[in-house]
Amino acid sequence: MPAAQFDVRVVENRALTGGYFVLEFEAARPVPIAAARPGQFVMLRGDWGRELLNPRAFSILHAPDDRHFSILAKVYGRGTARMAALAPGDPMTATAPLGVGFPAARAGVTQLLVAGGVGLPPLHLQARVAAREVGPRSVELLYGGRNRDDLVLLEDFARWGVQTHLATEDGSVGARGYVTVALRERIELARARGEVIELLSCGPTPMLRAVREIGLAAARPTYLCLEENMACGFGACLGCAVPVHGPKPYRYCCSDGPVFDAREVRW
Amino acid sequence: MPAAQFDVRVVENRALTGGYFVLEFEAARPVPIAAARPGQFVMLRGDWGRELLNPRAFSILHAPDDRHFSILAKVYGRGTARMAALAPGDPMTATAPLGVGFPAARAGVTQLLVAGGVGLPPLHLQARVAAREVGPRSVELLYGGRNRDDLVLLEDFARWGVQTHLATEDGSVGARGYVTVALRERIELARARGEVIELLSCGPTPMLRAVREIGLAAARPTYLCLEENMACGFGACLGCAVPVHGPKPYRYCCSDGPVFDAREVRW
Amino acid sequence: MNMHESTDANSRAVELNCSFGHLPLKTPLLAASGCFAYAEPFAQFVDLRLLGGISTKGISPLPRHGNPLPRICETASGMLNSIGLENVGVDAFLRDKLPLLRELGVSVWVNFFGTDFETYIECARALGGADGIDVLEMNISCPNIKKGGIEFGTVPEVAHRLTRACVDVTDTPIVVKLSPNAGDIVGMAAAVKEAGACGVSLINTITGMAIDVRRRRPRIATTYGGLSGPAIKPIGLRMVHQVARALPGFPICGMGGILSGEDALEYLMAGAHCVQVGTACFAEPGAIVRITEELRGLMGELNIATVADAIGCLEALPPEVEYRAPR
Amino acid sequence: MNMHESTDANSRAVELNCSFGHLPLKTPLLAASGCFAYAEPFAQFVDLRLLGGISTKGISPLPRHGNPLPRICETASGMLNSIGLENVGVDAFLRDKLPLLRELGVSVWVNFFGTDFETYIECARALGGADGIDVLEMNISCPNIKKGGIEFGTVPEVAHRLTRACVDVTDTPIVVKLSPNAGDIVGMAAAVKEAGACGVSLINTITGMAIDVRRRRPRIATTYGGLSGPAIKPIGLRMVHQVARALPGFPICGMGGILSGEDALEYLMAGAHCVQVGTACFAEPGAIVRITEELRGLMGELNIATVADAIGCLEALPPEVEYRAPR
Ligand SMILES: Cc1cc2nc3c(=O)[nH]c(=O)nc-3n(C[C@H](O)[C@H](O)[C@H](O)COP(=O)(O)OP(=O)(O)OC[C@H]3O[C@@H](n4cnc5c(N)ncnc54)[C@H](O)[C@@H]3O)c2cc1C
Ligand SMILES: Cc1cc2nc3c(=O)[nH]c(=O)nc-3n(C[C@H](O)[C@H](O)[C@H](O)COP(=O)(O)OP(=O)(O)OC[C@H]3O[C@@H](n4cnc5c(N)ncnc54)[C@H](O)[C@@H]3O)c2cc1C
Ligand SMILES: Cc1cc2nc3c(=O)[nH]c(=O)nc-3n(C[C@H](O)[C@H](O)[C@H](O)COP(=O)(O)O)c2cc1C
Ligand SMILES: Cc1cc2nc3c(=O)[nH]c(=O)nc-3n(C[C@H](O)[C@H](O)[C@H](O)COP(=O)(O)O)c2cc1C
Ligand code: FES
Ligand code: FES
Repeated sequence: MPAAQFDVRVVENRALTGGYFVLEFEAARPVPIAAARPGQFVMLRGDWGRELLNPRAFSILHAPDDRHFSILAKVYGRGTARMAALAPGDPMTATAPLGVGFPAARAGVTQLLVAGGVGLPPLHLQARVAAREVGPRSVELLYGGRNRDDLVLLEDFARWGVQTHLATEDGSVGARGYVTVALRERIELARARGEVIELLSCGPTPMLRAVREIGLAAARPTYLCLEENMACGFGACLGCAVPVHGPKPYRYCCSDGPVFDAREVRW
Repeated sequence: MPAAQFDVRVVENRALTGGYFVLEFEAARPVPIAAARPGQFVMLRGDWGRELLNPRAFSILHAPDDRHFSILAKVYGRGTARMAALAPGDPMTATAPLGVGFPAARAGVTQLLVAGGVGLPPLHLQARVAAREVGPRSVELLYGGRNRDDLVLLEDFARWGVQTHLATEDGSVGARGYVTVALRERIELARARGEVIELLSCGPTPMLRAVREIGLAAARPTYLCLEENMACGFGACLGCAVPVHGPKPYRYCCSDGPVFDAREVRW
Repeated sequence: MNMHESTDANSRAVELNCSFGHLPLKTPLLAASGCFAYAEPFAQFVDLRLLGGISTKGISPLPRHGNPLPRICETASGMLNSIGLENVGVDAFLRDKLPLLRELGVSVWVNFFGTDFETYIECARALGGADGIDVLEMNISCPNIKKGGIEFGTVPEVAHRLTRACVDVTDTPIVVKLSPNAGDIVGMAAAVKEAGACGVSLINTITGMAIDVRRRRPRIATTYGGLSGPAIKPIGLRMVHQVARALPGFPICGMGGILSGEDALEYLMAGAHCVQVGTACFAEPGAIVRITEELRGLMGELNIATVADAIGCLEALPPEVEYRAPR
Repeated sequence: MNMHESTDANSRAVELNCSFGHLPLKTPLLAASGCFAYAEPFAQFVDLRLLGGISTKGISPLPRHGNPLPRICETASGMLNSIGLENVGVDAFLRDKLPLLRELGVSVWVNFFGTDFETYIECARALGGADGIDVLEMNISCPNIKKGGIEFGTVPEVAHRLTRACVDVTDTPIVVKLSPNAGDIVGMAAAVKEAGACGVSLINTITGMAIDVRRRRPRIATTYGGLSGPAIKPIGLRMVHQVARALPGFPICGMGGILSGEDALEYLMAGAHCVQVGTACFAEPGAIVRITEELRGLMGELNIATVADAIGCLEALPPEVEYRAPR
């Protein structure tokens, strides 16, 4: 599925708790985005003049049809700061859909979706699609944050009937501590039950490293959605190298990933 | 009167004909701007990030009190394009009042205010002050543009009782042709009447060059409000040199001017 | 005076056909090396036949895997990269990549480099023999390879010897891509011209650095990277102008920070015969096609009928009225 | 990880007192030469005693009138200037300008230059004798003076001789301001160190150019001007880091594109002992005071108690897990 570059306009900028916001966009023309897989992403750039040259990568949160999509973001630096201030009607340019997403949910396997921070969107989309196509029990969300405000869009999972395991560092909701504690417990449970599981994770790099080790130690299929600095998003700059084991020492976050098999990642 | 650097917010952005717009600002604190002389200017910079480093110079159109002032502008390049899009509440930073303005109107002298394009503001302010302090007949406006839409804020001059001579290149209002034709006629008339006159001019450089020659040829005091590229506006960068005759080959548009005696200017 | 609209009538009359020395170009706008890969990733976004030409990612005799990450970061109006000249190597290039390029009907510039004299020559020989390559663009300014590389790009005598050695092994015209890190860009250009280069490309990236103060680390794994983008345009323009003035008629391919038709025209006026667009292609894969249309429109507006009319047409500012100090 | 708030408690504990070689500084933030005139125009906007120091507009033995206009233009994240080293000359400086500076209680750096060996020496001697000058900052990188000037700033041996000659005629410490146009910045720094300079300032502006395509003219009357501002920060940082690594302990005053406390800290971490802020002062006359407070806040947040702790504290990135190619 080739990607396209196209103009979009903001339809809505919805503030959530914890500084998160959801941006909904409308494309100026139909684009092949509705079929985007969870983990695939869009490169977005605003009317930023010459100071900020490069577009920013955002996982596709949802693309209901070939003219609409949304993302979930949080202010990190200069680009996201400008995006947080966007209002309906404001223009951006987009390149999408890019990258290779997570393996699809399927009957007989429980996918444990381990999310942290702005890593939620691909797993949110994975849950949405899985609930619809395979059934809500094919996925479970394990979701960690610093506090209650960090955990957003939970109502969607409830609506889809997807089970959630929450963890906060301050204990304000769910288990106190890191989400990886919940993950270990869930893997134990699966082992005890003889359940077939896979790990799908997206979030801050320290969390992904931990998930990777847990997944490898438990010898369970583990997929990580990685973030690297990107200039292009479609394999042109070779900037987004990911160190891997394999025939070559690097593969590319944007075109070979962002989802990689944990065994492959050279961490 | 020392200048100050201060924060301002847009109170109103009023579109006029011909692409001109008036921006009204409110300062965050009282600043010594109400006493600004016509020709004095303000350096303005918006929230422009690192791409556009330098502030832009604008003549003070009006400063009713020590918290408020307005400017008249037109889109020229990147900075003014961003300013045209400003909305009430938007912040900028200002440095003002800067420079040396026009000589004040006084009884017994008729000041001919020769304006073109964005050169109107200092002469508009000169007329406002003169009408109030000396009487509306102490000044007359000679104002040229390409067409009717280029001539703005005429209603103010009417209100103050200041006589106006208009000229447009397409003849859509006033005399057809350049304002300098009207100027020559007015000087002739003054000569015939034995009237004491001075020329005060601000506008595009070709116009100023013509006004300078006319004024020098007629041996009438002639003051030109010049524009030069400015980085600072207060005598620090030495970027805004104006070639002059005199003890030194250059003086500074921002601190010695922007108003210069036409005899001094080395054109 | 800015922000003019282009007049359609005038721009239809504009002719973008041009030439770089003896080499014909459909337009003066090429894709810059390292910023267009081997063109494939762009095919989904634009009609590649609309380009004037494509300079490939730099090719070395053997495949290279590139540098550790992070490899790129953004700076004010620019970016740093330290890709490490990763490439598929000559053999894979000729086998897997060249065929697509050859079919496009645009000027194919194969950027290449070695790590020492022998590998440079080896590369020039291997590529020079291949069909469908219009120019060998010899990159002597690899800020990101460690071994000795610096001298090739900064010492005129060394550049001369290297160029001569490569020119000797192939009939394909060699354009030498110069480094802005050289203290004397004119000396470098003169040296490679003398050695038989058919032109020069300038500028490559400028060595730079950025620091993440929170982590107390460089933002690029190799500490230094190459700066590209609008930030360096004034430097690129200056170097093009210096070389154009010093070596009249010697073909120059200008680059550095081109984002618009106006930027491209600045380079032509400074004396470039054609230009390359690099960093702009990342944010906007269709950038070169847009820039081509902008250039056409702007030339029409300014009544510049052909690219040749634009090249080096810069005039000096009129002198000031003379100052006489008062006695 | 960006956009942190500073914690007030930490930043109160931060000590900005520092030193440049033997020279004490109240803060590491100085005003850059040519961007602060002789300080007077700034007195209306800020309390000048809050600065770490002030480097004056470059002084020559005789007054200079500067270049024709236009002298400045804006570029992406930068500006070009060709002021032409206009200044009041040594005599008027000592008589009219130095007294104000002396009273401020900040470090006074007098930037100076000549047009040949003799005038450099003459200038150093005349200024060196004066009371209230802490540093003579010798500008050997005048992109805007024609005569010979280039060699002083780009050939290490010439810079060595010039520095030695000036050091010999004064007891006031001489800091040599280097040009980024030099191909070998480390060689230049080593040469002037060897010649007795007590430190180096880097970087001066980079020669650049911009073209007004509508008028077909350069945007600067002298065609070329000096590029400053955030655009050049990556280059300034790289050069500071290179010199700091090559000449450990040798005092460096870093500059180029500093607009924020974070920018200043980048320079310190790269190895600068103090920094100068130039272009930023034009848009915001109070920039240095703001940057000082930002630096204090940021150091507090990062638990860097003193400037000395920040200097050169950059660490390399941890190595990657080793790759083993499959057999
Ligand atoms: C495949 C992918 C998917 C992503 N999905 C999301 C998402 O759904 N929601 C969200 O909020 N964020 C997401 N990110 C991270 C997001 O791209 C960065 O937070 C954003 O680029 C930061 O930009 P900035 O201008 O605010 O920060 P700045 O610090 O100004 O960014 C400067 C530069 O660094 C790069 N950069 C900085 N941080 C990152 C990062 N963490 N990852 C990649 N590049 C970075 C930017 O691309 C930019 O070029 C994703 C990143 C990747 C690679
Ligand atoms: C004393 C003075 C008073 C002025 N008063 C007014 C006014 O009342 N209304 C108005 O609309 N304009 C006025 N101008 C002109 C105004 O400053 C420029 O139009 C404006 O700077 C253009 O900025 P830009 O970003 O749109 O253009 P750009 O082309 O992006 O500007 C780039 C740079 O060039 C400089 N520059 C460009 N054009 C001019 C110019 N004509 N004069 C000076 N610097 C320029 C800018 O300062 C900036 O640094 C005045 C200029 C001066 C010097
Ligand atoms: C990511 C990246 C990779 C590059 N790789 C090469 C290369 O392999 N060979 C080369 O000669 N130049 C390379 N360059 C330099 C560009 O071709 C060009 O000279 C430079 O980026 C300036 O142009 P720009 O500002 O339009 O990007 C690379 C530049 C970038 C940004
Ligand atoms: C308008 C202007 C004038 C300058 N004049 C001098 C000078 O007289 N002597 C000097 O050594 N450097 C001079 N410089 C260079 C600055 O001191 C400084 O090295 C350079 O601008 C980089 O810093 P910045 O990016 O913070 O401006 C000048 C810079 C500018 C912008
Ligand atoms: S972001 Fe450019 S290759 Fe991946
Ligand atoms: S604008 Fe800086 S001195 Fe006039």
